[in-house]
Amino acid sequence: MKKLINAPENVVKEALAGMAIAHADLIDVHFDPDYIVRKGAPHNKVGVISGGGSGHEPMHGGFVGYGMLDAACPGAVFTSPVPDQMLAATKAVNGGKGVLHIVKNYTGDVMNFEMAAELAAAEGIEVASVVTNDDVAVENSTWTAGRRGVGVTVLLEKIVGAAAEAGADLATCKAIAERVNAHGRSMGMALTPCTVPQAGKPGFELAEDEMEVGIGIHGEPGRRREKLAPARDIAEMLAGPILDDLPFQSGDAVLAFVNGMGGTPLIELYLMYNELARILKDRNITIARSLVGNYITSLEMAGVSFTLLRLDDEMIKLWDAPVHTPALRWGM
Amino acid sequence: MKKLINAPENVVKEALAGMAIAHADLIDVHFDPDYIVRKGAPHNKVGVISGGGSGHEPMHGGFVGYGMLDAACPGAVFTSPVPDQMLAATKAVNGGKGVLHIVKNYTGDVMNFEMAAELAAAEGIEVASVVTNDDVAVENSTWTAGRRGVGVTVLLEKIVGAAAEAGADLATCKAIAERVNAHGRSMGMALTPCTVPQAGKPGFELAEDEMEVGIGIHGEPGRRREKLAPARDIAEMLAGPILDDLPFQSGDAVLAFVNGMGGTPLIELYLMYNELARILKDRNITIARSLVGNYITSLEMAGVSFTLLRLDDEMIKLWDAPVHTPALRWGM
Amino acid sequence: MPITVEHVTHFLTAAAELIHAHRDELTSLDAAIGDADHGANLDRGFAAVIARLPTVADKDIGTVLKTTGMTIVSTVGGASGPLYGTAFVRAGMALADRHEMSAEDVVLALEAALDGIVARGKAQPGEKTMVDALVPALEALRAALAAGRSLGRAVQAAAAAAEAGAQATIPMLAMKGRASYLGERSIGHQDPGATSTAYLLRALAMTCSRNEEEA
Amino acid sequence: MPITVEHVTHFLTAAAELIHAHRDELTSLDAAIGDADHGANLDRGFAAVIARLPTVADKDIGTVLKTTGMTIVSTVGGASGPLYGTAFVRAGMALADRHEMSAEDVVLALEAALDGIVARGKAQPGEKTMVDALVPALEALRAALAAGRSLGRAVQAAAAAAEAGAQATIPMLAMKGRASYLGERSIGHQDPGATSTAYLLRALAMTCSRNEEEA
Ligand SMILES: Nc1ncnc2c1ncn2[C@@H]1O[C@H](COP(=O)(O)OP(=O)(O)O)[C@@H](O)[C@H]1O
Ligand SMILES: Nc1ncnc2c1ncn2[C@@H]1O[C@H](COP(=O)(O)OP(=O)(O)O)[C@@H](O)[C@H]1O
Ligand SMILES: [Mg+2]
Ligand SMILES: [Mg+2]
Ligand SMILES: [Mg+2]
Ligand SMILES: [Mg+2]
Repeated sequence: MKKLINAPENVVKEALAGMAIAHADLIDVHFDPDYIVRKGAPHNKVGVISGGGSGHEPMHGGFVGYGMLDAACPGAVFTSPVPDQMLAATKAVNGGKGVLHIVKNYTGDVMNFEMAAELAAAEGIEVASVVTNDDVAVENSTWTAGRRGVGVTVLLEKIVGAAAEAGADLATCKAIAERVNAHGRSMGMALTPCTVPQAGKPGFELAEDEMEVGIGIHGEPGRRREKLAPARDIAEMLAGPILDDLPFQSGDAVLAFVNGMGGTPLIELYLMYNELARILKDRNITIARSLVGNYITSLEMAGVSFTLLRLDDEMIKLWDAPVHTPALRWGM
Repeated sequence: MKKLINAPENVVKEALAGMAIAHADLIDVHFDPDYIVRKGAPHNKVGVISGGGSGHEPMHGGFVGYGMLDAACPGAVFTSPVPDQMLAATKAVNGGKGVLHIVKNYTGDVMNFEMAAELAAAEGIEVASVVTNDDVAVENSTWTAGRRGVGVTVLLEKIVGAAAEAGADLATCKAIAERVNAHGRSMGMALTPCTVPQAGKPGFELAEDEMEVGIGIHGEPGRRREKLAPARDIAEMLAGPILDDLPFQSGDAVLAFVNGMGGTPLIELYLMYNELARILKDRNITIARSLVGNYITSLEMAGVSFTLLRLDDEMIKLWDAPVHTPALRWGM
Repeated sequence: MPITVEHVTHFLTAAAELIHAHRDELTSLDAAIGDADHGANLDRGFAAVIARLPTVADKDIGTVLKTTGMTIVSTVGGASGPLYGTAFVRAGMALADRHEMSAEDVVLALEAALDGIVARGKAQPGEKTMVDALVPALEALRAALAAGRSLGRAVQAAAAAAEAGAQATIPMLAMKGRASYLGERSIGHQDPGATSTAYLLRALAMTCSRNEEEA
Repeated sequence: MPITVEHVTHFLTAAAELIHAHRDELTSLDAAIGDADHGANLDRGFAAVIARLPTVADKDIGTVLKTTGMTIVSTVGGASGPLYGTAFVRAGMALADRHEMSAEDVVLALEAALDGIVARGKAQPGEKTMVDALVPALEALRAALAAGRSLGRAVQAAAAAAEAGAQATIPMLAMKGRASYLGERSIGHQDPGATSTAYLLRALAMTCSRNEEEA
């Protein structure tokens, strides 16, 4: 295992300590329970919090700040946080207008957030939850744990964060969040595995000419293993199921999000974006907004995911609204 | 070789095509000769251009836009661009107030920029050049090609870009650029090698327990190979030579830049930042500004570099000034 | 000899040791069909439980078990944290204020634990989860006691059934938790949560058997 | 038989083929002490030269060489682009308007090429660069001609000297270019630029020899 770390069990805390110093103007980091909270919390607005396992940086801690999240709760690497964290974060950001929990659809995340929400409710805080589940790699999910929440989570946090900042109430925030989730779809693939520090070895092994298609964001194997293919074929493999699932239609305006899994350089992401743009053009779908970079990652995994979000005017307005966080910033 | 590409010889052009679509609001991409130019060029100010081999993304193309570069010239992967590119870019951004060339100190870059500057001068354009050479890994460089230009280049492009945007003349821009270069020092290390697409195999090989210390940004081996070490020891190995070289002194205020080599996830960069912050605190050096992320990379190489820049008030003001490029954005 | 708080403490200590010893195995199982954290998760949780035990050593069995559950909820995370946490909390609620417990109480506690896991996780038997170890364990326990076996023997039978149940998850298609995302590829691997449940039952069997040997 | 434009074209074609055939070798040499692009750089440049040749086929030798140099400058990049580009441009300037060239002209052209490389790159012999192949090549050429050898034989001697010069870079400590950043670690590897220079000389020797065989 080759990593820039000291001891595997201290990775999360030490990285949080670094974040706290690097972004002291934007965030405070609270330890035991661990959470990252926006400077000056609570604010006079709906509080928006998220959380999940660590190893997906910049998500979620990198999205805490003006116009996005009020707090983020980082668990151990790939392990959903515990209710104590979400409870403490919920209390810290509750400005009296209620708190929205943004949860990715994984059994652990859902259960831990649920327990926190119950505890917060017991303390008289109004909590609403939205669960993202945009990963089309998981088919026929009716009888299982359902689809995973992946790339859409990033877009949703920005959009609902802007709504909350603009004064939307809790019910409205929840409705917007659900609309974003309902109109977004994602799929990802990996060229290489990644290594959970405490596990010490990669989650799976791939030959030089193999890739995993339909992966999530936890270093797990994907839906299937395939021979390595050119970028344009990989782009088809990911975009096809996404487009067919919603389905996206000729004339749609979308936000096209090409996301790196952590170890893929920007030059490859822009190349993949070029392939995606070509596919969308062929289908007469307009790219109204785009995002290219490593935003929801699996440690050092090499790979890419596509997320498409069908936009409406309100979503565009909220996407364009000012945001100031460690990882996303514009308009201020 | 595992990469998200089609054919090795088309990587640069296809990535540029993707950038052009993704950032159509900020930049235009010109092909043959290849250069990325700020929308609406030329502007009524000193033109600031840079360039170098591809594979270092987001540098330089990701820094084209308001308050930073007016154009960037991308060569083949790790190959400095040709004079035709810099000549065309220089003409495209020349608003009549002259053009500053920001060149990293590599024989190829220096010679190709020199030839372009001669050609531009022959066409009556006033050109000034600054050569960055901040890499302290290269010692006793008097009789050799000198020190490499690395991390300071990013900071310099931001700072001098702000000065040009604010109306500074060519001589002033050059003087500021030289001051930044003179007060910045860097050093880097690699956990893994990287593969030039056209070469098809890694530049060097490293055992599971080895690292290269004192690398540049071209996938080349470093000054020495060492046993893998904990983050805190690696931080000392990099920060020590940097601090001693300028030398930085108790009471200095610095910009601390922790840069990933492309394949290192943010969680490790923040952890390394935490180590650097500790070292600086011990020496009574204040971190006035910081930057953490993958900004000047070597394809998918895993590793990190530190850059420290001793700040003065003018540099801080220029650093804080609004910037709007694909990779760096604030204040607007 | 009835089961006392000391026995419960002994059980939890044995459980922590077993989990710690099998940490890498649990993580490897989770790497195959999950995210490679199950061993580290439970090891962290049980270490926290052991650290907390002295603060409740003079309390009743219900309090010890509830504290165990709450500690697990607060330190494990992931799916197994709320599931095992709820299991222990429910078992503790079933034994509130009790300082001793009989064989029947052990059954009651395990039933409450299973109810808690199912209430939280909604898994049916056959969906490749910890439920597939706990359900046969409980059946074996009831059957052995009905057949007149001692508690020690009966819990040993339950532990054996849990282990068999864990192994029986190998050919199953996962329908719950993270492994379900793998679809068909989840087949052929043993479920990590069922495996850790089998270790917990083994720890319980060790405690109950020792109790009988001492008697 | 004097050297004509056709011979120069033949030389450039042979050079392009040799570089293409040894592309991976040049890249591997560059990977060891540089950035693994020398083979791809020159292959791209000479392919562009070959594509451009038809547009100057009816021109004088000076024009062909200058066009070659300018094409290399415009397509190669890196250190070798300006260096080889300047070499060819300077050689072309030395032979401006010439349609034929003698043995002495070949010496003149190579001297001009070397001057161009040194003017651009400021390398001294012994600093582990292409200069370490070109300098001995030129010395061997002059010596062979002075000893009364035919041009074909003399250029063959030059090519052999260039190859020996390239090999002699192995123990050298790099003082110029990217390899200098490696310090002591540059020792023990053959310089890629010196190696490509040896191939260019070999291509020239092939052309001059064939010319004599035809004569
Ligand atoms: N809905 C569920 N009901 C019962 N057990 C479950 C459920 N979902 C997951 N599990 C159990 O949890 C185990 C995984 O635990 P762990 O790895 O700690 O959490 P995570 O899956 O969040 O990483 C699985 O092996 C399975 O036995
Ligand atoms: N200053 C110089 N003078 C002469 N030759 C040089 C000089 N610098 C570099 N070279 C030659 O250039 C070669 C490298 O060329 P290439 O790999 O194409 O460019 P780069 O080093 O920019 O990647 C070296 O092997 C060396 O022979
Ligand atoms: Mg997990
Ligand atoms: Mg190069
Ligand atoms: Mg797990
Ligand atoms: Mg090279």
